[in-house]
Amino acid sequence: MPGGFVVLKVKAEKKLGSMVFSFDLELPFGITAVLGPSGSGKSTLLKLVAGILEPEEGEIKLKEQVFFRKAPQEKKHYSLPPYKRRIGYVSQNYGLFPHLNVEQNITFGVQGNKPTVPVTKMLDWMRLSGLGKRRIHQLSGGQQQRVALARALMTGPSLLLLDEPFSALDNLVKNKLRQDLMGIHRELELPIIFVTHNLDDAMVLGDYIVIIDEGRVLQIGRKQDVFSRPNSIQTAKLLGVRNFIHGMVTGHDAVKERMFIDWDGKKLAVPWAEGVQLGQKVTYGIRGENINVVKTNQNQQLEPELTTNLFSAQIVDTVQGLMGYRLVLSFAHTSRKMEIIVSNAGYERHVKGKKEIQVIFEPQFLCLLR
Amino acid sequence: MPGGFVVLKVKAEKKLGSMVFSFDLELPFGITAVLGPSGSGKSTLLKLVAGILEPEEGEIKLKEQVFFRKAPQEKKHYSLPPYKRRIGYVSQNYGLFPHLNVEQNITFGVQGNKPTVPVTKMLDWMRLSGLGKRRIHQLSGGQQQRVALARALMTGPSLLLLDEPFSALDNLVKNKLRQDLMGIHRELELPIIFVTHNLDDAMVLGDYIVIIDEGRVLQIGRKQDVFSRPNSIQTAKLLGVRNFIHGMVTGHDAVKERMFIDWDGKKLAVPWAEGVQLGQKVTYGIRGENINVVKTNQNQQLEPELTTNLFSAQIVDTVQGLMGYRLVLSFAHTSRKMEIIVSNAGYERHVKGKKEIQVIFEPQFLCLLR
Amino acid sequence: NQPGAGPEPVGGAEEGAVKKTLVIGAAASLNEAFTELGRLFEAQNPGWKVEFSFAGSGNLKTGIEQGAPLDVFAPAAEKQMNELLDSGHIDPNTVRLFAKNELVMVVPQNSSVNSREEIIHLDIIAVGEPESVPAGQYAKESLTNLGYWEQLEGKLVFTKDVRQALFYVERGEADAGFVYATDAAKSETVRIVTPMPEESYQPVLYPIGILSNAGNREGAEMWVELVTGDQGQGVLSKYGFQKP
Amino acid sequence: MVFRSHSSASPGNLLSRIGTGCFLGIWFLFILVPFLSLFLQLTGFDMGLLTGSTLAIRAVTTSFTTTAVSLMILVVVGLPTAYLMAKHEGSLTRYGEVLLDLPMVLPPAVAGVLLLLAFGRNGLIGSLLAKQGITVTFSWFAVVLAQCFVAGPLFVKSAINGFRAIDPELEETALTLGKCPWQVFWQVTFPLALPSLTSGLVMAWARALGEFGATIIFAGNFPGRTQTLPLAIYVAMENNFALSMGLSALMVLISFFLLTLIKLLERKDAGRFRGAKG
Amino acid sequence: MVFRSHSSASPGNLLSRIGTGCFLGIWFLFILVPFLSLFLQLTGFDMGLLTGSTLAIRAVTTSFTTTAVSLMILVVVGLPTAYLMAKHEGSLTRYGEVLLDLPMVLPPAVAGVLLLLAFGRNGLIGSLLAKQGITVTFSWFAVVLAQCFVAGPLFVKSAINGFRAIDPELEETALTLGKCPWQVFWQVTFPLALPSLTSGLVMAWARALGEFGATIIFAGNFPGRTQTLPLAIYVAMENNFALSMGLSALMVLISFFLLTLIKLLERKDAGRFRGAKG
Ligand SMILES: Nc1ncnc2c1ncn2[C@@H]1O[C@H](COP(=O)(O)OP(=O)(O)OP(=O)(O)O)[C@@H](O)[C@H]1O
Ligand SMILES: Nc1ncnc2c1ncn2[C@@H]1O[C@H](COP(=O)(O)OP(=O)(O)OP(=O)(O)O)[C@@H](O)[C@H]1O
Ligand SMILES: [Mg+2]
Ligand SMILES: [Mg+2]
Repeated sequence: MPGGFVVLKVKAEKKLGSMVFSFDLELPFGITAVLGPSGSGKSTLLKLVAGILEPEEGEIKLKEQVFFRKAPQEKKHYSLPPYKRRIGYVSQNYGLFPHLNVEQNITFGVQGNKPTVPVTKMLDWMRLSGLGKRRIHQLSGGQQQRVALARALMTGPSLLLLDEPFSALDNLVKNKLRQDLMGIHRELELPIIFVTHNLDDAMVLGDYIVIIDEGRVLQIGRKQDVFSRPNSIQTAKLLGVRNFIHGMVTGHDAVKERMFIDWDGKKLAVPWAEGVQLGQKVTYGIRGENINVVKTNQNQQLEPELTTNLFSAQIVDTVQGLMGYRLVLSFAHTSRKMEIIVSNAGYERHVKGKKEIQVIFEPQFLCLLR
Repeated sequence: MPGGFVVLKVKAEKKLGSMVFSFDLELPFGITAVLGPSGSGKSTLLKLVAGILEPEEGEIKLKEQVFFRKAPQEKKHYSLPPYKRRIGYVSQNYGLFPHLNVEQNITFGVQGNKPTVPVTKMLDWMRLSGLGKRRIHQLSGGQQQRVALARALMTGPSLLLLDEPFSALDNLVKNKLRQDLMGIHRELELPIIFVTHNLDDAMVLGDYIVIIDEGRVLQIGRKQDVFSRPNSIQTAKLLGVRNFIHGMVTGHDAVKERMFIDWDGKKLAVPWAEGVQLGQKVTYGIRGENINVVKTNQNQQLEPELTTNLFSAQIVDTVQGLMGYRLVLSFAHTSRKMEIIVSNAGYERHVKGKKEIQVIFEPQFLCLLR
Repeated sequence: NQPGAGPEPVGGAEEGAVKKTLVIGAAASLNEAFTELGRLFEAQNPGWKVEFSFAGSGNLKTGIEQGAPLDVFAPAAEKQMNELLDSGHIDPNTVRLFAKNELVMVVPQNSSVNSREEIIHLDIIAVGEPESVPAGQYAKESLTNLGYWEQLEGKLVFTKDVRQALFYVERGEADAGFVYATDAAKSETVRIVTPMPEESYQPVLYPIGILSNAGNREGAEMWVELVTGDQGQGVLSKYGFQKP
Repeated sequence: MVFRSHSSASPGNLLSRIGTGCFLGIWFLFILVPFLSLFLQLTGFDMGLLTGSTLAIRAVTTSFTTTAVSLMILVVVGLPTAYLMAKHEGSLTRYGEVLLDLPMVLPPAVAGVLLLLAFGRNGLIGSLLAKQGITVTFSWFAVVLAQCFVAGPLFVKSAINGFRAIDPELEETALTLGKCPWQVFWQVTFPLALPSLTSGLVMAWARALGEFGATIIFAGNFPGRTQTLPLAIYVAMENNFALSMGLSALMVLISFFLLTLIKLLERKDAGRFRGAKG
Repeated sequence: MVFRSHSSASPGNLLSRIGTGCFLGIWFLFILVPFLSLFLQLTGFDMGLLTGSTLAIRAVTTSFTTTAVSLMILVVVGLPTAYLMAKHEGSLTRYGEVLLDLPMVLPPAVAGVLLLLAFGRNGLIGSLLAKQGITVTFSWFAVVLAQCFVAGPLFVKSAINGFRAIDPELEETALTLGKCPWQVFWQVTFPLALPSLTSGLVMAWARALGEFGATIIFAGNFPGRTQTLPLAIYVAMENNFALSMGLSALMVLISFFLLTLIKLLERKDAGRFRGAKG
């Protein structure tokens, strides 16, 4: 659980059809990205906090304010109606009002004619200038998404819940909006929780990450911690880890900095981990970006401890990606293939034209998945 | 224009409100990604091809089949109704039928009880097993998106038009679907056109890329060509290029391999380009991933021609990203800041702890934007 | 006759006098005659105001049974009066007969029918529903007595009131119809072929009576006086009614 | 759900609930009491008499066959009319819609007179038909026409509304899925408009069943041919009030039964547009 | 648009268009001809007479004041009723809805009798009221009650339908935007249901305006008090057919004018739910 003062506490049981959701999380002040497979319950979590859905039991609290409380056996429950929760909520389908134009939609939640920001400025921010008088159905998908975001921001909420707020936006507008949101977050001290499938969004915008699967919280923590130390294969996969090493612990070094595992007959140095016993089966994950190609003439210079983790690999497949090349490698000792990402420059210099390369698995990038 | 046999030809004028769209493109067989800012007309293009919108004039042809034809002055026009176009279309809002369950939605377009694939298999493919009897409103956003995709695939179309088909999907499901789509594309020889805001999708799935802005085609070509040689600042920005160098051409080398420009007082080597005159103002773009950090002891080993493009830079900001670090650099000679991406390993070894680093702009990564 | 000349309120609010209101429920066919009498009454008795509710006799009867605030009841037939007498809604001492009507056979203006005997050659004949419309009852009685009824079976269209029968003849939907002389007189598009022989049906008599719980008994009595008096009879005869 | 779930939290809400509960009560009391009175009135009346009475059986038969045919005609003619009106917007449609509403305004008796003027033996169209030897008036079919005239607008108006409310994207999507407009109509437009269509049909049916004024003038009152239940009730009312109330009660009971049946069928796919969240 | 744009391409479609065009024609002919007959009938009749006649003026006044008040009552009582019925689904609502439909089934005269039985001086509720010195029957208010009884279901039914068709997500979103249920109703639910509400109101108004049978029995026929236009037409019909047709024509003209006005107001924000693509 991330440290700091708990801003939002959710402990809720909810049934939807045959799905049973059981959320339990506490979040400190910051921007939280909610990640999880499609259908895992991310939207449900936001709806519970917004008050659109009501748990069967549990407690939901924003700072000192109780949103919902019901003990398991009690019949009575307390529930703050959604319109008193002061929450800015953008649903996955936007929920725009078809009978109002863009401006009217944006100012819909404004109380007493005092918008926190003038409408024209908000339209400008959202790159919607000139569209104020349009009806919703006359907008493109991304324009609609921005109207929904603007509308939620205009009410001056004390918590922002965004369900995939950038899914229909191009990178330029998205970058700008992410900047703006970060500014708003800091200036107004507004906690933000957003659902996303885009790891980049989570990384750039999030302070914390919550991983949800099958209606449960799988992992929660600071983004660096979660990204670098996913606690399960499922989480790791979700976070873009494509390479997994299954092995058995065979020993460790004297200062307890490294352990060694048997990886299909080869020895591999991994970071030392508390509580792992000799002979135990373990799985490690590593991102393609973190498997480095060794320069042709570099191996002599390598620190000795790294030579353990040096492997020869055949290049099975090469795909040019946006920010470099994606290589699929096969190894002599194991049937599992690995995917690595090499920068354009690195590819040009050290890979191009070769059939076999040497790669290095630096222990620090190998992450134990329990 | 990409080479090969023209599969789809669109030359169409269309007015929507005050927007005037004027598309002109020809596409060979393959998978085409349509990119463009939000509100640029991507969905409109797909709707014109699907027959949901009708151009004011122009011609739309799939292979030998004319979908629409109307000459400017003629009164008569020919238009093949959408239900005869044999197109699989997934709209941005999915357009699922609320009165039917998932299975009924998926088989909606199947003619004469002969689905191309058994429903259960399709549900399986789409990771929707067990949801067949659900109503649409009982599905999560991503599940709905997959139902729409499945429905379009079931009809055995001769062209697939997908409007942001993966926007609500997590990476795991998305990867799988991308694989499946590529398989279907190859097996059934089915051309696919899809709109996306995700460069990774475009890169992985696309053969060709069409860039649209303000209702016009900005660029069209093979994905490698478009990615590596965007033809305008707008395109480059859309494709994720964040660094721009404005300069003036000052000369070139003997073998016409390199030109030199004056970049705010410093000399920079750039690739030679046909038709660029001495003294002309030019703009170059370079991706953050392609600006490389020079190892502390590496500069002695550099090829001489690269030393021209070696610059010292202050590190202004460091953000840990998913696949490495994003550094914001400032240079002594120019007020413009640059953003570079350094891999985790690279950062650990060559950047960590430093305030100033040396970076190199390899000419081959500098792309002239006309 | 003047179409739509409803009762003008005599005097006005400016006069300021609080008026006593007499409420009369009368068969719709008495509309014009009674409206004129009402004006006369108001002129003769300042301080009185007459209100009418014209409806079918049956509707009026139902209304009275359910407490309609009427003073005087003037149906188009004795049946409803008798029923209300039986149920005690009408004061038996006040019931008088005030008019008599005559059943006539009418045909469309351009019809070639000229005698009663031709009726058996016609296709559609409009009569009031014998069960509920008095005119229908009389027509049935008369036609039965004259020996036509059996032969007309299947050609008869039964109407909900006399007016509807007249309307059918006016429009040529029916080839002939049996209506009251007073009704026939109102229409320019029908022609009276012949009155039905007086002896073939009971006389058509219009009763008038005062409700047992009349709010304005005094006025009600004055009204009955007027209607049965010479002046009233004069007005009634103007609209085709005969003395009882 | 939205409103139910929070109500307990705020007392202001409770007040407003009581308020609206009152309205509901008033409304139902207002409807319920007259019907209650009807059945109280019947104490002592032997309903069994009705089932044996040919009058009642004939009237019931006539009423239900005529309304059934009227509804069929309404569906066959009114559905395309409503669809075209909903899909094509223009000043013609606008005034067309107003025209459509007009028959509802007329007192039924006037409607009957107008039908006679139009379709009677000497009417505008009726005279043409008469030359072909076709008489409409006083026939079973005249009952149907009268019912269509007065009840039709209810159905068509509801249907127009239902068609208008459909998201055109769904129809467009169906077209791209290879369905021709005809199939799109039956597989998408029609089922989506169904709640409006049934409700319009129920209103039209109820209006047609209760139709009296126009029927008795345009179709006459021939037992077994044109004497519908309302006409039978009318005749009975003048002579045998108890019988007329008995017939009315019969009519109410049958209608209640039929309407409940329709509701039950409708509910079979309830929750179509709303899920747990609704 | 969907269908218009492709029609030219296929001849089969053309055929079906002609077919549906025919249906439209039949329908309008069927409605138009009777009205045409009405106005043809008037040739020679001096409509000016009507405007000078107190009878006509009083009847028009009574009709429009009573229907106006009826509509107000319907909106005030019927709207919450409809809303609650739409939002709460259960077997109670189900049978409630059927009950709601029942008054439409009754022949108007029977409705009048039932109202008398319930609210008459000796009626179930009427006797209670009478003890308080309140008489409902044969009053101006009785006209209003009769109209509400027969026309109310049309409005409530349409309104229920309109409320049901609203995507609950919109109301939920409005709640999260800080609007209390009351505001959500007026700012989201109500405007979205407006097309259904107006169409229901128009139907109810038309039905109330044409109401005759229940009114004449329950409220009597007192000129200036309870004599509405249909009642005046009835009386005129007995005595002066031309006058009755004149009154009918007047009624049709005023209604046409009013309905057109409503349509025009409605259209002011047309294209609300449909754009260029619709
Ligand atoms: N009304 C319902 N009845 C039954 N199951 C439901 C209902 N609503 C949602 N579900 C199920 O609950 C699960 C969680 O839904 P939710 O919308 O929270 O997913 P999500 O994490 O937001 O997914 P996505 O990324 O696809 O939007 C899904 O598997 C969905 O099928
Ligand atoms: N009915 C309409 N009336 C007026 N303008 C419209 C209408 N429909 C679309 N537009 C405008 O046309 C432009 C193109 O819309 P389109 O939906 O094709 O954009 P898009 O490229 O798909 O954007 P996005 O990525 O946001 O979905 C938008 O600027 C939109 O505002
Ligand atoms: Mg979701
Ligand atoms: Mg789009």
